[in-house]
Amino acid sequence: MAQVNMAVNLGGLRMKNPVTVASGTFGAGQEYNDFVPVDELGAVTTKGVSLHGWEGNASPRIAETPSGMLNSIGLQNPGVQVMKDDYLAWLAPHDVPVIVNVSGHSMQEYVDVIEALDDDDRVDAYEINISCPNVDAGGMTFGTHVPSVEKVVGACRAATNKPMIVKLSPNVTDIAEIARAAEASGADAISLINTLLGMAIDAKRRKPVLARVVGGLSGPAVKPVALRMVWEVHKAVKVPLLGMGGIVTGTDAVEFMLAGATAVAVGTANFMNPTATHDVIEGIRRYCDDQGVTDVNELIGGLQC
Amino acid sequence: MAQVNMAVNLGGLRMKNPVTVASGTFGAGQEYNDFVPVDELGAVTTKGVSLHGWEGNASPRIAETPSGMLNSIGLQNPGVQVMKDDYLAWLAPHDVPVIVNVSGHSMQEYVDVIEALDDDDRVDAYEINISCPNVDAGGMTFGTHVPSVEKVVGACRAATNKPMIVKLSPNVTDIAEIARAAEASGADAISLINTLLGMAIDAKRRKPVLARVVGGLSGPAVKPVALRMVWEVHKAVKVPLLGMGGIVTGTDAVEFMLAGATAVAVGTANFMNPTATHDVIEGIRRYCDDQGVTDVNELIGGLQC
Amino acid sequence: MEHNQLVCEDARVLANEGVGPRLFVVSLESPRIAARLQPGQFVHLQVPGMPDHILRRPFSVFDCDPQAGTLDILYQDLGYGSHRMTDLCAGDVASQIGPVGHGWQAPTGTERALLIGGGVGAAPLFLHAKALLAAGVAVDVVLGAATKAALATYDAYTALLGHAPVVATDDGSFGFSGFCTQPAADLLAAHAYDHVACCGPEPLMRIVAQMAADAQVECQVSMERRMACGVGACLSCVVDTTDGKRRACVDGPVFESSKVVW
Amino acid sequence: MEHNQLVCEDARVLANEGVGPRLFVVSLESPRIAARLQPGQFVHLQVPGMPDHILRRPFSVFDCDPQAGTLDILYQDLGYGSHRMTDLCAGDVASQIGPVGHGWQAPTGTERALLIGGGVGAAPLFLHAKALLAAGVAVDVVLGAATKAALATYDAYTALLGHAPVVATDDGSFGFSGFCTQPAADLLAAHAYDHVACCGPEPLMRIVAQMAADAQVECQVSMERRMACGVGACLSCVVDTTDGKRRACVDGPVFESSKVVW
Ligand SMILES: Cc1cc2nc3c(=O)[nH]c(=O)nc-3n(C[C@H](O)[C@H](O)[C@H](O)COP(=O)(O)OP(=O)(O)OC[C@H]3O[C@@H](n4cnc5c(N)ncnc54)[C@H](O)[C@@H]3O)c2cc1C
Ligand SMILES: Cc1cc2nc3c(=O)[nH]c(=O)nc-3n(C[C@H](O)[C@H](O)[C@H](O)COP(=O)(O)OP(=O)(O)OC[C@H]3O[C@@H](n4cnc5c(N)ncnc54)[C@H](O)[C@@H]3O)c2cc1C
Ligand SMILES: Cc1cc2nc3c(=O)[nH]c(=O)nc-3n(C[C@H](O)[C@H](O)[C@H](O)COP(=O)(O)O)c2cc1C
Ligand SMILES: Cc1cc2nc3c(=O)[nH]c(=O)nc-3n(C[C@H](O)[C@H](O)[C@H](O)COP(=O)(O)O)c2cc1C
Ligand code: FES
Ligand code: FES
Repeated sequence: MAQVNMAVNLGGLRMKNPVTVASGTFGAGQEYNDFVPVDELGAVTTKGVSLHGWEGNASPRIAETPSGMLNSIGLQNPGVQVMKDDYLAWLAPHDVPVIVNVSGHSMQEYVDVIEALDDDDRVDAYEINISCPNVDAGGMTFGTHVPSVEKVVGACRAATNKPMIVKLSPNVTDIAEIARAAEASGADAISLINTLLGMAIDAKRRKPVLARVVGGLSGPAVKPVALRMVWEVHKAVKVPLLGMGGIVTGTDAVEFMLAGATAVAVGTANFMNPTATHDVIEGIRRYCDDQGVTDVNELIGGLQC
Repeated sequence: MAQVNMAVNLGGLRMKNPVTVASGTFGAGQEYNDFVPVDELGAVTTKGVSLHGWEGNASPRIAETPSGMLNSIGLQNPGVQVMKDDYLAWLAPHDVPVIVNVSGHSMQEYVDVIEALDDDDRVDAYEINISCPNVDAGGMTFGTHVPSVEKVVGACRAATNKPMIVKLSPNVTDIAEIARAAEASGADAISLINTLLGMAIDAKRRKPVLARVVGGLSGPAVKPVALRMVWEVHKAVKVPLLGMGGIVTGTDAVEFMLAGATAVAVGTANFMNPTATHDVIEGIRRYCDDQGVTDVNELIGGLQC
Repeated sequence: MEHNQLVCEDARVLANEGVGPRLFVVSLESPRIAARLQPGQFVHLQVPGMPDHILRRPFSVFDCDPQAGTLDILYQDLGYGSHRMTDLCAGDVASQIGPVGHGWQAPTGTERALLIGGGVGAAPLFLHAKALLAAGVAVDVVLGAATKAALATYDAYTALLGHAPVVATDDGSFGFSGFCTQPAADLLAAHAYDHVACCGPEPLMRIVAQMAADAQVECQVSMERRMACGVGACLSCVVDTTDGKRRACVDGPVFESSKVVW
Repeated sequence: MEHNQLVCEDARVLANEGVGPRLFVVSLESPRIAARLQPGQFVHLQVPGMPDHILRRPFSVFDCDPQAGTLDILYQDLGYGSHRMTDLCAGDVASQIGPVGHGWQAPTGTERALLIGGGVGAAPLFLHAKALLAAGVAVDVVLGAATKAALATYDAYTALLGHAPVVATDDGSFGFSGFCTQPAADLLAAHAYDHVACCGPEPLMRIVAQMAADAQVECQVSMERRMACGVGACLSCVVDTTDGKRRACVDGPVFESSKVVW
């Protein structure tokens, strides 16, 4: 059995395998380290960080839905300084590239976050989150219209030479158009999908389940939508894609790669199974073995249709 | 135990209870009549009909996904004449209002279908489908941009005085904006959601599961998205709403009514359980009994938040 | 055609046993369906314990005892749902819709019939063979399988016919070595048939259909499609025919092979 | 704080029995978690057989035998998952993450402690009582329940304490008639406590916290929140505290009541 080459290059970010985590579902790796040593991952993606930190939304913040969940965390985070002092410090001795997920209430805040981090060698790449449905200002509003996508992405691009991944919202009419705007404005890679805007209601109490009323849908339920969007964006842009949305198994990950993803992120599945990332990596390897694939890069966009 | 008033008025269409079926999932009632006598329904909604009929897409046309399914039937239908000769003829002796779901490859075809049916007393209302993701021309392309929504809906409005329900696509950035356009152009009611565009891949064969590659996602998986959109549209327009997307139980239906729906449609659930419509009607009644609700209309938009 | 009344019934599992490599027979108590089932019809079964998989699965009925109110399904473990079915135990309950579809209908006056079953395709032909024999029709049966162990219906057919069916195995471990089209062709050449019925992989049915057409014998095939509703409402299961796209669930699953556009 | 090493372990069900109205105790063989569990910690359990429900459910450990490698959970059937749990049979397997969280920590030098459990909130206090007694601390226990039949832990506490706990029932069917805050207040007034621990509905904990604050006694409460990850990564379970929003799963579930912003 030949050794499979699992290494991929995501817009300048070298990953030893194609598997990272979906921002906000894995902390910065520390909480899951008992289950999956963070070094095993192709990269670790942090929870979204803003300049001085945010409180996030009121509780309840989650609801369970058929084969999925809603969350309205609201980008609670302690800000860039704690990111450096705690999370990056903990990550430093580990042999894993770090993608920092960047949030802002304003265009300037995205740039400020990048500037505050850019000379830190422990940061290997950024993921610009213009797609969070759970904050009132910024977040998704930036990611659903071409002009604002161009502005934010362009401004972030001017602030860094590190690999910059732009994370798109699925709550749009034409994802390919948004992706082309991100690419044209300097994205080195595109990640998708963030959560679908949804809602859950407690019929007995006649109230929304979430304190914030609406939240972001993730998990297996959204996989068909995510796969379709990865496929559409793959046909629309040249930059590599980081695919996510409902990935639970190695087979799910392979499907995203066949649809055009260079790398994949495991999110909600971590909650279902704390070794999900490990299992996905092993599952991809097994698929390659079984199918006689010697280089995982062969899978990227390999869908026959 | 007081008798619950279950009757609702959907934009001029009187229904004895708030439950109809989602177009395309129930034929015109005949196939399910062994399980649920069609007279039990608040209304029956037919499969989409075009002027001279369409062949639909190649097989496979469906795929199972987590708590959902994809379909790419492609509006296969035998045309208006067969609708009259067979389906409406079968429905005629039954005591149930008939909503005909109208499709077209062009704006003119929508109008032609309505004109061909409008003097037929067996047709009580139309549901204008500007949201089918499974046809190349027409369908969803009409429903995702305000100007084309205005045109199609306006033209259909000019062709009939019967209650006209406009069915919206969830594959848009701003559902409220589309709903307002439909209302302003003469819709008597708005139905939502049609299916979310999705995709399934067979990793082993490296091929899409559906012959048409992409298809429409329906079933419990989409319920959170559907509920959110009903709620958003409820806040945006004055016309009544027909809510659907993943309704399986009476409690699901109540959730849609609390979010703002005047009536609901049961779709994919019929495939899971052929008595689903009956069970949903009974479930709504039971909820009202338990909660001391004497008129089901009290539920509409009753969400507290 | 008479209206085929459907029921949705909670069937109780009586037994569920391995009968070959990845092959199982589940016996179900389902009196209302068993009472009215015609050869070639199927049930649309909700496999219990997999609520994240929302669709039912269609299975032909292999054997049926209307008096006892029981029916048997021969199934292959080849995917998520059929794999879950192997966990079914006596006493478990599974909802099924049935009897669904348009079954086998030998032309009136049929004197000799040839039945060809490939793999689990042998199952839906068994009740057809039973009915034909009961009507005094001479029946020849050809069964094809990958290997001897997979000939799960061999004993049942032997008992029914009073002699062994003709057999072909891909690996030559039993009977004719090779594809079962060869023995079928030999029989077609040797006897005058009024009716051919075939169920199995689509390539097999296509070849048999062609052979029957060449021999000018009436031929029917049972088509498989993914099914959502299973009752004719959703149009997910269509088969291309000379009459346009027809529903496998209620216009089929059995079609005149001459009408199928392969 | 030492790093609390987590494991994810397939626990085998040993027994699952009704112990009151909608109340059950499930006993699990889970040696790696049982070996390290501290009083007040919980497990994050994946209820088997409901794959359309993707989240685990958090349950406090009621009793635990590190030597035998077993633990007991007292649970209430009040929703989809807990209802499914009532179907668990000996031999079934359920994945659980544990031991999770920050448990009870009586102040050093504690001589007398008051433990107040409302409803199933009695469960997570049992191991705390055990440990305090073993350390020579005097322990008073107040249990509240809707009705006598719901006092599922009464016998266990009686055996542990060597005498009956103080009891209040809402319907007066046993012990004090009314809310358990009254006997708790009486005890607080009668004795000098170093430590109060309370688990139950949030209104109960809020009142107890206030009483303890008024009596100037250190007080801890165990907070419930909906949890996704159960390991501190997702921020779904936060509690408002004077230190900001803190995670119930790993910063709690036990918090100093003076730090909770009710
Ligand atoms: C009328 C009819 C009668 C049938 N009778 C039998 C029978 O007697 N015994 C038996 O073993 N099988 C029979 N089948 C096939 C059976 O329905 C499928 O094997 C079963 O649905 C697969 O379910 P799964 O969850 O195991 O597979 P999945 O995990 O859903 O899929 C596994 C594979 O099976 C294929 N498949 C899924 N559904 C169908 C389907 N409806 N038809 C054909 N292929 C499908 C998929 O394309 C995939 O390759 C019949 C099918 C039809 C339409
Ligand atoms: C640290 C901790 C320890 C717990 N210990 C116990 C215990 O020992 N015994 C026991 O019976 N219960 C305990 N619970 C509560 C238990 O987790 C919930 O009852 C359970 O998750 C409900 O699941 P369900 O599927 O039955 O309910 P669902 O159908 O999901 O919901 C039913 C109701 O339960 C509420 N609920 C759901 N999840 C939680 C949650 N995590 N916390 C609080 N309420 C919730 C919902 O708001 C809803 O009103 C504990 C909760 C936490 C956070
Ligand atoms: C609890 C939770 C928190 C999240 N936080 C963030 C975040 O901080 N930044 C971000 O870009 N995406 C965030 N997301 C979105 C995920 O990164 C991911 O895009 C989405 O969940 C789809 O993937 P999944 O289905 O595998 O979870 C969050 C998702 C969840 C469930
Ligand atoms: C098999 C199938 C066929 C459908 N055909 C139509 C159609 O002809 N016209 C239409 O407006 N919607 C059609 N739909 C969409 C449904 O009417 C409904 O909007 C959607 O399925 C969401 O509801 P559900 O989750 O309850 O199924 C179809 C859906 C399915 C699953
Ligand atoms: S399966 Fe629905 S029409 Fe055949
Ligand atoms: S449940 Fe995820 S942080 Fe507590």
